[in-house]
Amino acid sequence: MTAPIYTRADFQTDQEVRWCPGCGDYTILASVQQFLAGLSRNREEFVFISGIGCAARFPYYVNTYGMHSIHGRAPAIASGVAITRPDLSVWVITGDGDALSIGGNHLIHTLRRNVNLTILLFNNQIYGLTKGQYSPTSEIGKTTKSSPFGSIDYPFNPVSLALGAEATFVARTLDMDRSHTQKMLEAAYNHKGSAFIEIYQNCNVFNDKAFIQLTGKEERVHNRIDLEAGKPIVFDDGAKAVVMRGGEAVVVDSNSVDPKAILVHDPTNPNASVAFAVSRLSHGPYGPTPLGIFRDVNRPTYDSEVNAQVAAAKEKLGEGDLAKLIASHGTWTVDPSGNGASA
Amino acid sequence: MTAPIYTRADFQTDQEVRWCPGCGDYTILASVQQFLAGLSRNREEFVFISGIGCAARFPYYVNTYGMHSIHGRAPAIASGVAITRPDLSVWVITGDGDALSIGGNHLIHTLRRNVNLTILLFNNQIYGLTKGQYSPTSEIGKTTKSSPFGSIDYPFNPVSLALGAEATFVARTLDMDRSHTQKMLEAAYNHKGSAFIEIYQNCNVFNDKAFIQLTGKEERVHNRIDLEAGKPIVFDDGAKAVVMRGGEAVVVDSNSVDPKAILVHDPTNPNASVAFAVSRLSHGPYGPTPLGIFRDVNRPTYDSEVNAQVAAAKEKLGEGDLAKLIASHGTWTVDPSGNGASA
Amino acid sequence: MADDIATVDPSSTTTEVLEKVVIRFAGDSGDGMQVAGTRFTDASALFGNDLATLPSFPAEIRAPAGTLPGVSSFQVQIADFDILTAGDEPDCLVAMNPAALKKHIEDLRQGGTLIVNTDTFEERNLAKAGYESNPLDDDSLRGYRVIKVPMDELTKEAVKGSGVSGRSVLRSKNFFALGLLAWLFHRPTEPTIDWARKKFANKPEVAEANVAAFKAGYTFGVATEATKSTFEVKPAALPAGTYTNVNGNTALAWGLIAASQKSGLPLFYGSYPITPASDILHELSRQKNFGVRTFQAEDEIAGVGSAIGAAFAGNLAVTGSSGPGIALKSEAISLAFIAELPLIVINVQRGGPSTGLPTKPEQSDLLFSLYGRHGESPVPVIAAASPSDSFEVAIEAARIALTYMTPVILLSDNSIANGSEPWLLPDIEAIPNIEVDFVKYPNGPDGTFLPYLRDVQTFARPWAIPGTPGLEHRIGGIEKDAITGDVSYDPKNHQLMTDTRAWKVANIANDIPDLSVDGDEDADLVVLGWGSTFGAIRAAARRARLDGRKVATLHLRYLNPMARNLGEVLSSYDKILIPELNTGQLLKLIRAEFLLDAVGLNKVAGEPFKVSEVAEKIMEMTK
Amino acid sequence: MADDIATVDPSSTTTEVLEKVVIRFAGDSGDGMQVAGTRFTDASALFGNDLATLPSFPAEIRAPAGTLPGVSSFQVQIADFDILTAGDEPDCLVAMNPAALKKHIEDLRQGGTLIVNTDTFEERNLAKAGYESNPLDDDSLRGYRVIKVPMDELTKEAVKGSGVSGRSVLRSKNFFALGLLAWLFHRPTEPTIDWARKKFANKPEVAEANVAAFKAGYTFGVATEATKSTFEVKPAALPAGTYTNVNGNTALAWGLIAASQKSGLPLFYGSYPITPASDILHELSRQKNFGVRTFQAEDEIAGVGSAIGAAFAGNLAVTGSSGPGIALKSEAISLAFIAELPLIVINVQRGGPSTGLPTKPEQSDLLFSLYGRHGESPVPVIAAASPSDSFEVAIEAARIALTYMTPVILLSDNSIANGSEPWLLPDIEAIPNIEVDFVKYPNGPDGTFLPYLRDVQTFARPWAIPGTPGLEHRIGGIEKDAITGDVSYDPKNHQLMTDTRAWKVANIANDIPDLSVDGDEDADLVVLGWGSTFGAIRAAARRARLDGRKVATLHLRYLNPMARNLGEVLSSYDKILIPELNTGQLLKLIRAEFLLDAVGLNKVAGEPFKVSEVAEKIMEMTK
Ligand SMILES: Cc1ncc(C[n+]2csc(CCOP(=O)(O)OP(=O)(O)O)c2C)c(N)n1
Ligand SMILES: Cc1ncc(C[n+]2csc(CCOP(=O)(O)OP(=O)(O)O)c2C)c(N)n1
Ligand code: SF4
Ligand code: SF4
Ligand SMILES: [Mg+2]
Ligand SMILES: [Mg+2]
Repeated sequence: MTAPIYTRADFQTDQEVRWCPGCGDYTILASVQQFLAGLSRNREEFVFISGIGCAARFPYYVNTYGMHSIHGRAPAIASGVAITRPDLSVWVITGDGDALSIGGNHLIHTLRRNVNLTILLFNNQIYGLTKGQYSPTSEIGKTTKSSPFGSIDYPFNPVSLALGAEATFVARTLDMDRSHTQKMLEAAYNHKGSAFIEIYQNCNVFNDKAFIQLTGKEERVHNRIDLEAGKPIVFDDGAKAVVMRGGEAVVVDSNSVDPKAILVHDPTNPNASVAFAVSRLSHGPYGPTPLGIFRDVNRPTYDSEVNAQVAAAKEKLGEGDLAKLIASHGTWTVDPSGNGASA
Repeated sequence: MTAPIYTRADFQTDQEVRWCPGCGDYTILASVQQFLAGLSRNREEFVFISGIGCAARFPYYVNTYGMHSIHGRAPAIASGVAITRPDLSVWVITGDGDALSIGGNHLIHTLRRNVNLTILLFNNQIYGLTKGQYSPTSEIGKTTKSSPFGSIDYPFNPVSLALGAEATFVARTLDMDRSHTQKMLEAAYNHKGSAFIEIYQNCNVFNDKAFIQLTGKEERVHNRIDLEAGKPIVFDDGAKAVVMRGGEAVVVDSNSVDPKAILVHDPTNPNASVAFAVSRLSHGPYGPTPLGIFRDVNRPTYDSEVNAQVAAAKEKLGEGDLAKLIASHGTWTVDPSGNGASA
Repeated sequence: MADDIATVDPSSTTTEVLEKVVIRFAGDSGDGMQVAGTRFTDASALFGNDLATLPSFPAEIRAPAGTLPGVSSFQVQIADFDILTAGDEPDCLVAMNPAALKKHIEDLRQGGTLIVNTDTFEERNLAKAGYESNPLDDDSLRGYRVIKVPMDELTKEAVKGSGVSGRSVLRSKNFFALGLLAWLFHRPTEPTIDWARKKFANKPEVAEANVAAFKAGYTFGVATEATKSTFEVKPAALPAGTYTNVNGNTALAWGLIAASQKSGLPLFYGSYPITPASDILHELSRQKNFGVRTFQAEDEIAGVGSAIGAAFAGNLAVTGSSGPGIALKSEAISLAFIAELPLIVINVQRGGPSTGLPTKPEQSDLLFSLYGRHGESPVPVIAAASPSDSFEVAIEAARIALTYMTPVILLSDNSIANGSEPWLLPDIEAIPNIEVDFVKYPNGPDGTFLPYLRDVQTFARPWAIPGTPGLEHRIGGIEKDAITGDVSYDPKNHQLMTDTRAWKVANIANDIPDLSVDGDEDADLVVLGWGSTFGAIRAAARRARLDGRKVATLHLRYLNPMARNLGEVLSSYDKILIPELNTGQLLKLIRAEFLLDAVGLNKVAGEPFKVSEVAEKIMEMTK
Repeated sequence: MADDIATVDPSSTTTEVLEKVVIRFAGDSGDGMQVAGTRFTDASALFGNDLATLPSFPAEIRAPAGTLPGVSSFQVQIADFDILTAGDEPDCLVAMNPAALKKHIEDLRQGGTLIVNTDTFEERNLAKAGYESNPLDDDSLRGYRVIKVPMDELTKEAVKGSGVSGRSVLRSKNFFALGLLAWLFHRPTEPTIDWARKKFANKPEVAEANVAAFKAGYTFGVATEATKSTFEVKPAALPAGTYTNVNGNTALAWGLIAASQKSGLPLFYGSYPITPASDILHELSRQKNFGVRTFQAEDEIAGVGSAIGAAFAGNLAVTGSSGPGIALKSEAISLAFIAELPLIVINVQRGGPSTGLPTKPEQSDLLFSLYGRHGESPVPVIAAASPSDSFEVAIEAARIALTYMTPVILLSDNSIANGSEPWLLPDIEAIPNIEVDFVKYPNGPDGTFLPYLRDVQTFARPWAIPGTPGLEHRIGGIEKDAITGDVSYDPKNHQLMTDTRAWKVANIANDIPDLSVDGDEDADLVVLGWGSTFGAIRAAARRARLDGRKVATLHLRYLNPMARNLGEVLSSYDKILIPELNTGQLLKLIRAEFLLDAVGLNKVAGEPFKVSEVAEKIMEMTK
C-alpha cells in the first residue's frame, strides 16, 4: 500500500465552522489540517478528543475520528483511547478553562503518566464559550463579567505547571504563526508520550489583543524569544540574550555578556530545572516571552508499559483460560448420585 | 484578656485514636497538638478540614473545630472557610491519594490563589485506608494490590508540582522528626497565604520503611539534606554539598568545590527556579533528599483581596440598599386608580 | 413625543386597539436583537403594559454572519391585561436577514405583520440561509402583511454626521427597526432615546447614531405610511405600585441578597460558570457592597465545596449551576445533607442529557434533584414559577436551609432565567426576618457540646460556628451517633439517623402553605404543574374556560416535601393532567405517592409549552 | 484424617446431626478471623455442604488492638440442603477477646455454643471493651454453652519448635480456634492443613506453626471433650457438577472476562479504588494474560472517562465504584448515554449518604441509578442477586451494553461483594457468544457514514471504531441530528432523539425473560425483591410455607426496563410486599408504574435482612 496523498481539504468536514469571524481558532485549525495532510498517514488513524469550550468544537471540523466530550475530561477519555489503541494517533483539543480549570487534574496526571497523546491547549486567557469570564490564565486585575472589580486569582503559567507535573514534552506557540505552529505539531507528533503544546490564541470577542506583545508589528521583535534546540537564546534582533544566573534565567543585553555565557537551549536535558527556569522568563505574554519547545525527553509511555505487561503475562502464562480461572480457587465435585462430595 | 495557656492535652479529644499501632500519623498528631498548644491562641479559632483517608481522620483527634469531609475536596471546603473567616486559622489535612490523586486540581488552584490556609500532606506513598493500592507518589515498579505486575505510573514530586502551581510556601518534613515538623509548622503558620507541607509518613502496614533512607540510623546521615535559610546546603556530616551548575542543582563532594560555590539556601527568592532545581535533587526518598522550606515568599492572599474588594465597594457605594438595588433597572408606577402608568 | 420626531398623522393611518400583541425580533447575532427586544420591552413596561419575554440565543458561539445557527431572537408579548407567557406565535416578526426569516417565518401567524430588512436579501445571504430563490420576490410570503424596508441604506443615511463611521454605522440598524416598531405599536419614544444617551454616555457619537437611527425608523413609518393601520395596546390594569422588568437570574440573585439581609448572614456564592446559570454569578459579583463574596471556583465541585466550608463557617452559603455541573456536585450535596449544613443549590435547568441543548429550557432535572445522590438523602426541593417568583423562592430556599439545617435544591430553568416580566416591587421592610441562632453555649452535660442534639420543633441540629469558645466539635460524612455526634457504625443508630433525617425533611411540610386551587373548584379536571410551565398552564386554563370548560389548576412550588393537602385536593378531581417539559417526572411522583391515575402532557423539545398545546389537551380531557 | 491428629473417640462424645448450623468467628482485626472463616468455609465446601458467608470488617482503619471498633468477624452458615443466606443468628460464636464477645454475644442464640479465648480476658482488655467486670466470672453468660479455652497459652505451647518466635507466635491462634471447630463440627482437616502449607510455602516455619496450632486445637477438643456433643452437618444434595466457593466481586470480575471472551473484545477497566469495589480492580489487574487492561485512574471521573474512550476505541469498557464515586461519574455516564456508547458501570453499593457506612451493605442507590443524571437519560439497570449470580449478571450487562449501544448500570452491594457461596461452575463453552459487528462500510448515500442510522431491531446506532477507513465521524454530548449525527438544536429533532433513546432502552424488555413466580402461584401475597435480599426473601417464604402460609416470591434482575409481564403478575396477587434495604425505592417505582398498593419492608441499618424479619412480615400479611 502506498502512503495516501492528502491535501488540507481532505481533513475538512462538511460542517460549517462556527467560530466568531476573526477568531484565532481558525488559524490553528488550518495549521493542524495542513500538518495532518502533510503526514501522509491514513486519515482514519487519527482521533481528536475535546472537552467543552469554543476550542473544543474543533473535532467537528477535522475529518478524522473525533469526540466532543464533556468539560475538562478530554485527557481522561483520550487516555482510554491511547492505552487500548497504540495504533492510533490521539489528540486532545482543549482550552485554558477546559484544561487548566475544571480539567487541571486530568491534565497533570496524563502528563506524569506520559500517555502517548498530544494535547493542544488553546490559551485565550478567557472563557470564550460562556461569554467572557476570567480563566486560570487571565492576568491579575482583569475585569470580566465575573470579576467586575478585577480578578484576584494569580494565574498559572501553563508551561511551569506542565513541567512541575513531570511532562516529557512541553512547547508553546502562537495561533497566528502557522509555520511555527506546524513545527511544534511535528515535534509533538514525533514525541513518544504526552506532548503538551500551549497555543496562544486570540479571542477577538472577549479578550482581543491579549497577545499583542507577540503579534503586534512593533512589539513582537522585542518580545518574542524563539527557543531553538542547540542555539543560544537571543532575541530582539540579537540585541537581547538569556543567561542562567544563580539558577535563574535572566534577560540581558547581548553585548553585555560573553557570547559563550548565553544559554544554549537544550530541550533534551533530562533535568527539567533549566526548562523551568526558562518558563519563568514570562508569566503571561506581557513582555519577552519564550516560544518553542521547552522540553522534549524520553520516558517509557504509559500505553507501551500497559501493553508490555499484557504481552508479558500472555508470554508467561499463555492466553487466559477461563475454565481454569474460575476453578483456580479450589473446587469440589458433587457426583451425579446427588449427595456425595469429594475434594 | 490574657493569652490562654495550653498543654498538648487541651488539643486532644475524647475520641479513641484509630490508626494502626506504629503508624506515623500518631507522631504527626503529637507534633501538631504540641505546636498548637504552644501558640497560646484560642482553641476555637482553629479549623481542621480533611478529606478521606487514614490521614483524614486527623480532625477527630484535635480538639478544635473540624470537618472530615469527602475525598479530595478539603482544599475547596477550607477555601470557603478561609475566604469568609479571615479571623480563623485554617488547616487542611490530606494524604497523597487525597491531595494528589482525586484532589489534585483543588490543591494546585488553592496554591495559585494563595488562599490563607496550611496544607499538611501526609505522604506515605500508598493508599492506606483502602488497604494498599499504589498512589501518585508510589515509585515505578511498586507491586500493590492494584499493580500486581508493578506500577507503571511515573510519580509526582509533590514539591515540584506545588512550585509549578505557583505556591508561595513549600516545605517538606518527616513524621519521626518532631522538632523539624514543628519548625515547619511554625513557619507555615507565620506565612500569609497557602502553605504547603509535604510530610513523609510511614505506613507500617502497607508501605513500611518507605522512608528508611531518611530515618534509618545508618542511612539518614548520608541522605538527609537539611535546607536552612541563609546557609550553604551541605549534608552527610559536611561531606557533601549542593551547587548550582548550568541551572541545575547537583550534589558534589564538599571538598571538591570552593565553599563559596556552595548554594546558599534562600527560600525568599521571588523567582521559583532555584527552589524547583533543589526539588529535583530527589524524586522520592531514595537517596539524598532535601527537607525544610523550599520557598517562602509573599504575595497578596486571596481572602484579603476578596475582603478588600468588599470593603472598597462599601466604602465607595455605602452599605448595599436592597430597595435601591431592585429598583436599579428602571421602574414605572401604576397608580392606585388601577390602570394609569407613568414612567 | 421626544425630541423632534414627527407625530403620527391621525388622518392618514388608522389605529387598531388590541388587547395583546406578540412581537418577535430576529436577526443575526451581530444585529443587536436582544438589545432591540429589551428596549421595546422596557418602553412597553414603562408604558404600563403587562408583558412577558422569551429571548433565544444562538446555541453557543457566534456563528458566521448570515447563517441559520447565527440567528438570535427575542419575543415579547405585551397586553392590556395580566398575561402569563410570552405568547405562542408572533403577530409581528422583524427579520433582519434571510436566515432570520427562514428560521422564524413558520411561527408567524397567518395575516401577521412581517418587517424585513430588504438590503440583506442578496445572493450570498440567501445562499447561507438556504434559500434557492429570494422569498421577497416569489410568492412565498403571501398571507402576511409584509413591510419591506431597506434598513441598511436608511440607517446609513440617518447616522451620517453622527461621527460614527465605517463598519460601525450598521450597528445602529436595530435602533432603526426599533423606531419603526415604536411607530407601529404606539410606543413612547423617550425611554429608548434616554436609554441610548445614558448607556453610551462616554461614546456620544454612538449614542447619537442610535438615536438618529431610531428617529429615522419612526419617521419612516410616519412618512411612508408603512401600513394602513398601526396598533395600540393600552396599559394593563395591574395592581398599584412600582414595577420593574426583571429576568429570573437577576431576581434570584436579588432574592439571595434579600435573604442575606433578612437573616443577618453574609452571602457567599461559590460557583463555576455555565449557561444559563452564569448570570447569577455575574450579578452577585457586582454587589460587593452588600457584603457578597463570590468565588469563581476551578470547577463545580470546588464551587459547592467552598460553599460547604462557608456554611460551616456561618455564612448564607449558595452554589449554582446547570445540569452537568449539578451532576458533579452530587457527592458534595450528599455531604452537606448528612453533615446537616444549610446550603442552597441552584439548578438553572437546560436541555439534557450531557451537554444537550445548553441554551434551551427543560424540566428534566426533577427526579435528578430528588434522587440524584447515593444513599438515602431526601434533600428539600423547591422551584420558581416565573422570573419574578425567583426572588421569593430564593428567600424561601434560604429560610428552609437555615431553619432546618439542610441543603435545599432550588430549580429554575432557562426560560425563567432569561425570560422577563414586570415585577411589582416588594416592600423590603415587610419581608419577614429569617431567624438564625448560632449556638453560643454548651448544650450537653458537663459543658459538652452535642452537635446532634436537635431542636424539638424543627429537628434541626444546632449550628455552632468556628470561633465560638467551648463548642469545638467535628462533623463529617461518616454516619454519626444521634446524640454525641461521634462516628458510629452502630446498625440501630444508622436506622435512627436515616429516619430522623428523612423525618426532618418531611416535617417541613408543616411549615409550608397548603395549596389552593386556581379556577373552577367544581371542575372535573385539575391541571397540576411546577416550575416554568406555570404561565402556559394558567393561560391555557383561561382559554379553556372562555370556551366554556371547567378546569382547575394547581401549581407546586414545593417539590419535596409537597404541600400536606396535595393528595386530598388531587383526589377531589376525576382527572389529573400534569404538563411537564420532560417525559413525566412529577407524574411519576404523584402516581407513586397517591396511586392516582394522573396523565402527563410531555414535551422535550427545548422549548416552553405553547398555551395552545396545553389548552388543546385540556379541551380533549374536558370534552 | 490428615497427618497425625487423633480422631474423635466416638464413645465419649455424642454427635448431633444438624441440618444446618451458623458459626461466627469474632476477634480483633489482628486475630485473623477472616482467614479462619474462609478456611472453615472452604473445608465445608469441599466437604459438600451448601453454605453462605457474611464477613464483616472493622470500619476503616485498624483500630487499636482490643477495642470494639477493632473487632472483625466472619459468619458462615453450612447446611445439608440448599440454603440462601448466611443465617440470622449464630449457633456458635468464637470470641477471641472481650471486645469480640461484647460486640457479638447479643446475636448468639439462646443455648448456643460460645468458645472464648480466656487468656485475653484480663483487666486492660476488659476495660477497652467496656466491661466493668469479667463476664466469664459473673453470671452474664448463663444460657449459653460456654467453652473456655486458654488459647494464647495453648497456641504458644503448640508452636514451640516450629521456628516461629516472639510476637509472631500468637498469629497462629486463629488456627488453634479453627482446629477446635474442625473437631466440634466434624470438618475434614486436610484442606486446611494443605492450604497452610501451600500458602506459606516460602515461610515454612509459619506454615508449620499454623499446622501445629490447628492440630492442637483439634486435639484439645478430643482430649478435653470440650463439649458433650459434637455436631455434624451432612453434605447437601446439590446438583451434580464441580463447585467452587466464590465471592461476588470475584465472580463479577470473572464474568467480565467471560464477556470479553464471548464478545471477542478486549476488556478495559478504568477505576479508582473504593471500598467495597476495589477488589474487582485487584482481581482484574491480575488477569493480564486474558488481555485485560486495568487503569487506576486519578479519580472516578477519569475512571469512567477512560472507559468511555476505550468504548469509543472498540473495547468492552467497564468502570466500577461505590456510591460516592458513582456520584462523580454521573455527568460522564450521561455523555455515554447520549453518545450511545457501550459501557458497564458497576456500583457496589454501601451504606450512605456521603461516606456513610463504607463497609456495610445497603440498597439505597436504586433510584439514584435510574435518575441520578441530569436530563432524560434512562440508562438500563440490572442487579446481581447473590455472589455467584454476579458472574451471569456481568455477562448480561455486557450483552445489553454491546447489543444496544448503551451504558448499563450493574448493581451489587457489600454483602454480595464480600459474601460467598458455592457456585456450580458453568460450562464455559455453553455460554452464548455476544455478537458484535463493527461497521466496516459506509451506510449512507454517496459513501457517507451516518452514525445514527439505527438497527431496525435493536435501535442501536452503528459502532464504527477508529482505524476503519471511510467511517471517520464525530460524536459528542450535544444533541445530534437523528440521521446525520450533526449537531442539531432543532426542537423536533430533540423530541425525536429523546423519545428514540427512551424507546431503545424500553425495547430491551423484549429481549429479557419473562418473570416466573417462585412458590405458591395461588397465594394471596407475593413478595417482590431485587439484589441481595434474594436469599432472605426466599428463605423467609420457605419458612412461612412450613408454617402453612401460601406465599409467592418474585425477584427482579432487570430494574430498567423491567420484565414485560411484571405488571400482570403482580396484579394477580391481592397483596404485594417489597422488602428492601432502603426506605422504599423499588416500592416507589412499582406504585408509580402499576398503581398497585404495594407495601414495603424497609431496613437501613447497614445489615442484610434477617430471614426472621422478612418471615415475620410475611406471617403478618398472610394471617
Ligand atoms: C461541567 C460543565 N461546567 C461548565 C460548563 C460551561 N462551560 C463550557 S466551556 C467553559 C469554559 C470555556 O473556556 P475555555 O476552556 O478557555 O474555552 P474557550 O471557550 O475559551 O475556547 C465553561 C465554563 C460546562 N459545559 N460543563
Ligand atoms: C469519592 C471517593 N472515592 C474513593 C474513595 C475511597 N478512598 C478513601 S481514602 C482513599 C485513598 C487514601 O489514600 P491517601 O489519601 O494517600 O490516604 P492514606 O489512607 O494513605 O492516609 C480512597 C481511594 C472515597 N472514599 N471516596
Ligand atoms: S468567543 Fe472568542 S474564542 Fe470563542 S469563537 Fe469567538 S473569538 Fe473565538
Ligand atoms: S493503614 Fe498505614 S497509614 Fe493507615 S493507619 Fe495503618 S499504618 Fe497508618
Ligand atoms: Mg479560553
Ligand atoms: Mg497515602
